[in-house]
Amino acid sequence: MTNAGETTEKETILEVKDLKLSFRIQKKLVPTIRDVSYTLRRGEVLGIVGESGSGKSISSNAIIRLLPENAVIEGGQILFDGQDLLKLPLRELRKVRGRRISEIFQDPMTSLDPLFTIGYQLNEVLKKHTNLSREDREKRSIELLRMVGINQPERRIDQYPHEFSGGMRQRAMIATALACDPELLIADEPTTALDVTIQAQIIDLLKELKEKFHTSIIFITHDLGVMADICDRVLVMYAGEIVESGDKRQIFYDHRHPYTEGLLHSIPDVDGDEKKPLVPIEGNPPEMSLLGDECAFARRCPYAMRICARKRPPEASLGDGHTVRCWKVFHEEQAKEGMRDADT
Amino acid sequence: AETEKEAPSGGISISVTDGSEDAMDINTAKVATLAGMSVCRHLFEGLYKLDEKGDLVPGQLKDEKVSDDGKTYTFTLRDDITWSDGKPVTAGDFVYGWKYLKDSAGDYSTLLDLITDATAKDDKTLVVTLAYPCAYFHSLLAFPSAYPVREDIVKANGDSYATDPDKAVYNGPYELTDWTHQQSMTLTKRTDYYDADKITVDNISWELMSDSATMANSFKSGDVIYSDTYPEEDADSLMDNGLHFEEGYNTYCTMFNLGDSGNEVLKDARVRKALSLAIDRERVINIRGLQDELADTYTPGGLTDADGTEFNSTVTPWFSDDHQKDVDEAKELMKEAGYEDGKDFPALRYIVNNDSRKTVAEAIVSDWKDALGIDSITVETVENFFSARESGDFDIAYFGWYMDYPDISNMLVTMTTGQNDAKYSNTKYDDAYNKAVAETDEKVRWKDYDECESILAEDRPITPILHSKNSYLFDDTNYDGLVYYCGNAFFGYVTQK
Amino acid sequence: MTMKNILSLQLPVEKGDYDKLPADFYKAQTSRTDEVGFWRSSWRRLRENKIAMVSLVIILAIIVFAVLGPILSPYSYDQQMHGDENLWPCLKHPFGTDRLGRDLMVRCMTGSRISLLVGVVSAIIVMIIGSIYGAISGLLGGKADTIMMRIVDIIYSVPEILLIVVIKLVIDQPLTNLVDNVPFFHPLQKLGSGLIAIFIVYGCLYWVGMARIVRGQVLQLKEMEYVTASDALGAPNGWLIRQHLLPNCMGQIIATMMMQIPSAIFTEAFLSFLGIGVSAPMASLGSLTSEALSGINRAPYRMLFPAVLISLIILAFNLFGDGLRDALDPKMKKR
Amino acid sequence: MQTHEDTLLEVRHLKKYFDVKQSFFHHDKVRAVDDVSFSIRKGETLGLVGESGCGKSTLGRCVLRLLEPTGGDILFKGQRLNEADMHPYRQKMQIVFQDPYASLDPRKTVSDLIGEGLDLHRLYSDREERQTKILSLMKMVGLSEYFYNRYPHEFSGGQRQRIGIARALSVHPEFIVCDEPVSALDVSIQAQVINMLEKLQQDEGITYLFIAHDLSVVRHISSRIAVLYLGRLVELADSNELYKHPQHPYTKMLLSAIPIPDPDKSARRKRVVLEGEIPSPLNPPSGCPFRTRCPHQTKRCAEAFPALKEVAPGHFVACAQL
Amino acid sequence: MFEKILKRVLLAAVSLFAIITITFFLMNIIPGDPFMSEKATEETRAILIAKYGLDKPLIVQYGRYLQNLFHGDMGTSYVLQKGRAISTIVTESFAVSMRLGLKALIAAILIGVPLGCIAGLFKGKAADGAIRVISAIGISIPGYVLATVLMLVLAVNLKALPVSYGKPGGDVMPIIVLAVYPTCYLMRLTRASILEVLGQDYLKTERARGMGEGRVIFIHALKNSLIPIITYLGPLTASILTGGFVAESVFNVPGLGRYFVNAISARDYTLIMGVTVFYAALIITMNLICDILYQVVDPRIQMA
Ligand SMILES: Nc1ncnc2c1ncn2[C@@H]1O[C@H](COP(=O)(O)OP(=O)(O)OP(=O)(O)O)[C@@H](O)[C@H]1O
Ligand SMILES: Nc1ncnc2c1ncn2[C@@H]1O[C@H](COP(=O)(O)OP(=O)(O)OP(=O)(O)O)[C@@H](O)[C@H]1O
Ligand SMILES: [Mg+2]
Ligand SMILES: [Mg+2]
Repeated sequence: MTNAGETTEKETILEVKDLKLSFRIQKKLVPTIRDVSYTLRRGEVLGIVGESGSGKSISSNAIIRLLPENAVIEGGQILFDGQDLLKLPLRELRKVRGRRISEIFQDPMTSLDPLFTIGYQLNEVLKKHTNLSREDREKRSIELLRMVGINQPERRIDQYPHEFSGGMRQRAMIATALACDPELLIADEPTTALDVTIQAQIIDLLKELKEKFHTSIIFITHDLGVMADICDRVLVMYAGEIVESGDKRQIFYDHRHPYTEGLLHSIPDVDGDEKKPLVPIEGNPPEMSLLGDECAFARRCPYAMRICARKRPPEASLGDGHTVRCWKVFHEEQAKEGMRDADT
Repeated sequence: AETEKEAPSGGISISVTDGSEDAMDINTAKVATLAGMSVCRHLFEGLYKLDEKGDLVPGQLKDEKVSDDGKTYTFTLRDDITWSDGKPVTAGDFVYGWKYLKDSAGDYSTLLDLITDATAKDDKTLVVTLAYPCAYFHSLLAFPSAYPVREDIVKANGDSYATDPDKAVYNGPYELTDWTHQQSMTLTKRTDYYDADKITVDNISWELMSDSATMANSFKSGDVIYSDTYPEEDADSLMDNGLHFEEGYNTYCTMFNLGDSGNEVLKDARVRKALSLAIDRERVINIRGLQDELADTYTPGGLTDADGTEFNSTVTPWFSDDHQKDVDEAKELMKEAGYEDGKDFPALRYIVNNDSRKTVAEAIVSDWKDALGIDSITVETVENFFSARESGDFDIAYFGWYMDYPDISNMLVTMTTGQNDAKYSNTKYDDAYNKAVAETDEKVRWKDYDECESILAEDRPITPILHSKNSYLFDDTNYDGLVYYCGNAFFGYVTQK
Repeated sequence: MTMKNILSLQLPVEKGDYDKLPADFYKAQTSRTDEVGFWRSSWRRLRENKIAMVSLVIILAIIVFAVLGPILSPYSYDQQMHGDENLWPCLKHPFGTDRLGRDLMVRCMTGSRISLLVGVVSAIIVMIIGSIYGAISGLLGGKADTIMMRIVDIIYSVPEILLIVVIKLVIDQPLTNLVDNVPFFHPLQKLGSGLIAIFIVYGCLYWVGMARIVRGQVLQLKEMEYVTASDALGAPNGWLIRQHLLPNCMGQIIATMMMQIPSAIFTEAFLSFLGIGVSAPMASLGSLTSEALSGINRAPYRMLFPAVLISLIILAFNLFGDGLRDALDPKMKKR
Repeated sequence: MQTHEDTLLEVRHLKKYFDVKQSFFHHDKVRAVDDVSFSIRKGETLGLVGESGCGKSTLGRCVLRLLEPTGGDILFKGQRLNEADMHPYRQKMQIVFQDPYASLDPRKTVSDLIGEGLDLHRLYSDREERQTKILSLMKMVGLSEYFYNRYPHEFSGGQRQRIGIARALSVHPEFIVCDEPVSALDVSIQAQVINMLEKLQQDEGITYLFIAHDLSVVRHISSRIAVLYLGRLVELADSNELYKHPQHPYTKMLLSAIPIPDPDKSARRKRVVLEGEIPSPLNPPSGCPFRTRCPHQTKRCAEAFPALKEVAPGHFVACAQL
Repeated sequence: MFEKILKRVLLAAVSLFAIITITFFLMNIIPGDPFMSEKATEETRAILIAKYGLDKPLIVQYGRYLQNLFHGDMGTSYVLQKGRAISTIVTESFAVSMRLGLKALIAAILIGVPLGCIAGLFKGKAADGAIRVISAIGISIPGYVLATVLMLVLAVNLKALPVSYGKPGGDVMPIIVLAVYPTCYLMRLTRASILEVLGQDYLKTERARGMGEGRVIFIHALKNSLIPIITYLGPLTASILTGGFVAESVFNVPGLGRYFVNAISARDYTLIMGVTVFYAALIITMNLICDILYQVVDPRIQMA
């Protein structure tokens, strides 16, 4: 970011530049991640929100190149500690995966191999990435389980995932992800499958980690409530692109993109005494393969203008790390600056 | 004299294959297959046996006296005959053996029914009384069913008598030393056999195989020097490579069901005759390619009548020499019967029990189609052939008869009432047959037999197709001395060339 | 990373660009290119599967060979040409002739006809019995299910050869009577009771595999909310099976059926090897090969053609079945 | 609990135990719903919340008798429902499901899906009438008639959910159990469906039993809310009352765990984060099922399940501490 | 666990009983009896039938059979090995079949499963294509064709191997004939189930942890796809251990497989029963073993 803020003293750990990714579907390439760029600093929690299918998972899985077979990276860079992960040989990348960058997946029920004990799976990671002796690995495993709040880890270590409840499994997942003290943790909807009370526990756990180890976290969710709780910065994604990004307060209180606005209006308010009617975003997300050079949100946007249907808006900065991709904002800002209207 | 069993020396060892496990039965009272009998002829010996030329000669017998009426025989046994456990063979063993034969209810349990009384005068003397004088009695005595049996061994083993080497004792030139069921039997020469000097083969490894191709392949690859079976179609190529043919004493027929369950159409003698005449037997023989003889009569050749002339040449043949003439007659008959050009001929089922017979049946069915225009007959290989035929679950069936001993009665008895699956019953025929069997005057008897043939030729419950040869593979380039007798093989005299 | 400030962006803006987009602007375009219907999309997936399509072409070719061949051939399958016995493949008889002087090519054609018939009819019988039994067992659940599945287990555990031979023999006689005496069945006479018995044996035996598969599917499907929804609308069990359960197992059922065809052909060939099967002079590929076995040394070509045809049919059906299973698999379908 | 005159549905001491085979000789019972009583007034929406596995769906299905209850009664307009004769009630009571993918038969067209109820209850005289009825239902839930012959897989989650609702509406029900109808939807779509449900209620006067685990949604749509914990009803009150003055410790915990989409409020809020997970319904704790996680538990809690007490008008709580 | 096994054994006994009953009565419905032949006469048959009690009402015979069976007596063979005890025949020939079968089974597993994995791993690549084609061909050649061709080529023409079993090297061809189909089937099955598992989240997790592809496939994916393989191997083991009719008759192996067919043709009642009882017991045992294996492999599976 060009704008110097109070965050500059923090070191950048990850920089994603103009990531473009397509899927090969019936011999056609369907652009799915379109010019995604962002940076992440050490110890920061970056939230990614957006509708299902907007590319949250794909764009973050691309960091460790854990992509479906038919995915084609068409451009961009992913600089992790200055190193372009997209160019790294797979063998080297495997040393990064699990050790320096870990990932937790959405569904704790299916993300652990059901046929191996929790202990085995922890041990497997430690064996791969550390030189610890067998006893030390066992000790470390127990310690990790205890750290994520699992009672009686000595006993639990020999149990199979199905003997754990959902929340415990998710915590076990986190334990394996943290086994090698990663610098970056990608949490892909880690609480979506869980109950609110358990969700709260997991979020507290992640917050604690961030405080203790200065781990950077990419936190993917479509729950704005969770986002408000844990994130420092937020990216709002729609149809494979970042439509708005900024720090948490900018997004919640000073959002500019109509999609962000729609999102916030769609959520029922728990605390409000008066029942406010919900304002849904009408329509459905677009079919990626049918998108041309247009604003992806134009079809659902209450403020859509002619230009939106003609040209895809560029991403632009509003200052203070707040970026947005919208013609309306562009139009408003330029009008505010007293510049002449484009058509006069 | 020497009871000690030393390793036989000087002789050769051979491997042969002759039948599968299910054909093997070394219980002489029950054995019913040619292969089983062959083994028995090695392990046991009766009053008569086969010599190296294949002739019947006294075996366990030292001396034989026949009464003038030819009905009483007094046999004196040899002194030097023993069982493989060292005990001497006694006249009692024969008496028991024959009794045991009856009790066992094997296929041949009635073979010796002409013996009305058999007594052991002493250990070595056996007196036998027959119901009527019998010209072929010696050949019966050489038959495995007539061999002696040791009562104590039978009693000791019960049902499992003769099912394993140690569950029987042997009085023949060989004893059974190993029987790996389903795989092989090992026959070892007995040094205490009285005629051991003549026996040139020390060990016979009898491979038990069931698949004809496997057997032929084993023969070709030299694994065995003898095989009684081979895929029919290989006959051509084997002809100069060890295939031998011998007189078979049999008739290969097609049988019509005249019983209640049979189709009405076959009860019309004209139809039967037409079907019979339309068969191009020559072609069938060519297709088989097994040197069969054309069958113009039910009885096979090789049986001579009182004058010593071939019986077959005296009876009127069932067919003419000119097949086309027969066909024309057949067409005429069908027209009479109301099935001109096969019109409205009902669907019939022709059952057989193996692929080879199926081929013949198909050729026949095709003749019927070509000659008589009948296309509603199907051929089926049925797994439960004998029971299907017996229970009348057929319209047309394969029927073949292999004579057990060379006497024409053995052939003609099969068409008497109650004896045949065709459910053929003609009192005229029965009378003629019964008269013939009881007849003492040879000339008259043969006339009666002739009468039987004529009646059959008129009624045609069956139609003879061919007389097949017995055939086997024997490695005669390297070996010599095989004794082959009515489908039985004896290997004891085999020598290496 | 540098990102242009919004104010510094210079963009070509045309006249009227900032006007509101008319409400019906996208209306005309709402049509989606999505394929319509389950079957059509399955067919598309199948078409993309090269192996399956090649197999399909082979199957069709063999069907044409089997159905049209005998009509076009100058010979009939049971015509014995005197003097043409045991010919090697030549111009007149491309597949050669057999011992009886019959043209092997036309016999292979009718043989394929029979083998295909055996395969298809058996598969249909298996499908009908198996899927209904399986669906009922799965839907009822509980004790009924336990008992029904134990029956299946027992049928499964009896050696199949034993059952085939036993059943065939047991039904052979009544069947022959039926075929002979009831005019309706007269056309079947040519096939012989053996072949019909095989169909029945198939019906009696091989449905168990199908029943298990269908039951497994139904157990899953009946927990699906759309079944509950139908239940909530007051649908009786028969309706559920007809309208929801069976149609949704169809993919599996058809794929399993496709696999059943080669296995039926295989079994028929094996039975022919044992000497129980189709009635002569009709021949199946199985009986042609097993007959050829005895002449393998003299006339290997008699084995070659039917054996290759059997293998080809089985291969094609297997591969096609594979492809079909993939194409019909709901899991392959994107939501 | 008093019964109002306008009570549409009353549930009395409903129990549903599932037999779970542990072994040949030993059966266990999952007490999915245990002695639950409540009533629903005509035209209102009763929200039902609780954590996963606490028996919400089971309760919903028992009410419709899609599952045979182990004990208790269900009265619809004062009539006791019994299994033998549910057919007429199948028309009056309907259900909408959570999973917009699993709840529509993928082999049926939209018209057949919506028309199934019409077919089963013979609600039309000819095919034309059937079609007009289906089309009007589609219109009612906001589906273009253009979709009449389409298959469900061509639709997005929100549209599918509308089809599901149209199917439920096809038989003109007076009462609909909504089993988490919006949980699987994206927020932007979720709002569309909620708005539609509310509109239908206003227009047609339909009564809902609205099951959800998202408390903000439940609060938005319901007039009263019941809180279920391990098959037991622990609290029942007007929705505002419940949110303002939660009495049961579990309700309090649940409320405090709701994520608030507002960073400032979220930061200000004090959380009652409790340790521990929901115990297994296979062997639930004795007495009050919540006591294992409850910060205020005493000896009394282990003795028996506390009876439901009315702590304020229309506000019922089952806690021994009150 | 023990309790469950006990329950299964009880259930198995019930099934076995049912199978015995069904077979017994079915077998007796078949027309014919063991003593049919071209030469046999009515009288001799009647004697034998009476001797073995086959003239008694079926239900009496059945009762007697069960009673004897309970005492471990399966009777003696009527036809195929007249007079020998069924138990001896079955154990003798099973020993032979089992030796061959085990070798064939091991070969099938050692070749089929790894190749299936490789095919799954290289889905769509040349290796996959080659393996698929080979396996498809393998399962579409009828056994007797394969046996005959092998025999002609290897034994008769090349004389590389002996024609029949019992000679050194005589077991090679029967093993090949026995093993080809299961090997190819296993390849396909393994490939299919590996592919099924390949999209699972936990494999993604493994990769995200930096695990190599080999470990992901051969440890995690393979273990997770073992269930269908075990399901197939259960009955397969039972049938392959009891020998194949084709391999055994063509190569003259003195095994159990031939009896399935031969005993029926010969109406050798006691042998039919003996073979069936043995086979059914083996299958039931294999199923039990499979059920136990399921749990060894997958801790989630509860034994019913
Ligand atoms: N293997 C694939 N082939 C084709 N398209 C794919 C594939 N995987 C994902 N996509 C598409 O990529 C887009 C982004 O998917 P992604 O999983 O990143 O979404 P998401 O934002 O994580 O959604 P969710 O909230 O449902 O997890 C979607 O439109 C999806 O359809
Ligand atoms: N058919 C069944 N057999 C046995 N137990 C069952 C059955 N159905 C449900 N249960 C159990 O009953 C309990 C309640 O299940 P139910 O589906 O009603 O919960 P829920 O509150 O709807 O959960 P969710 O929020 O996950 O949908 C659970 O413990 C569940 O495991
Ligand atoms: Mg995702
Ligand atoms: Mg639920």
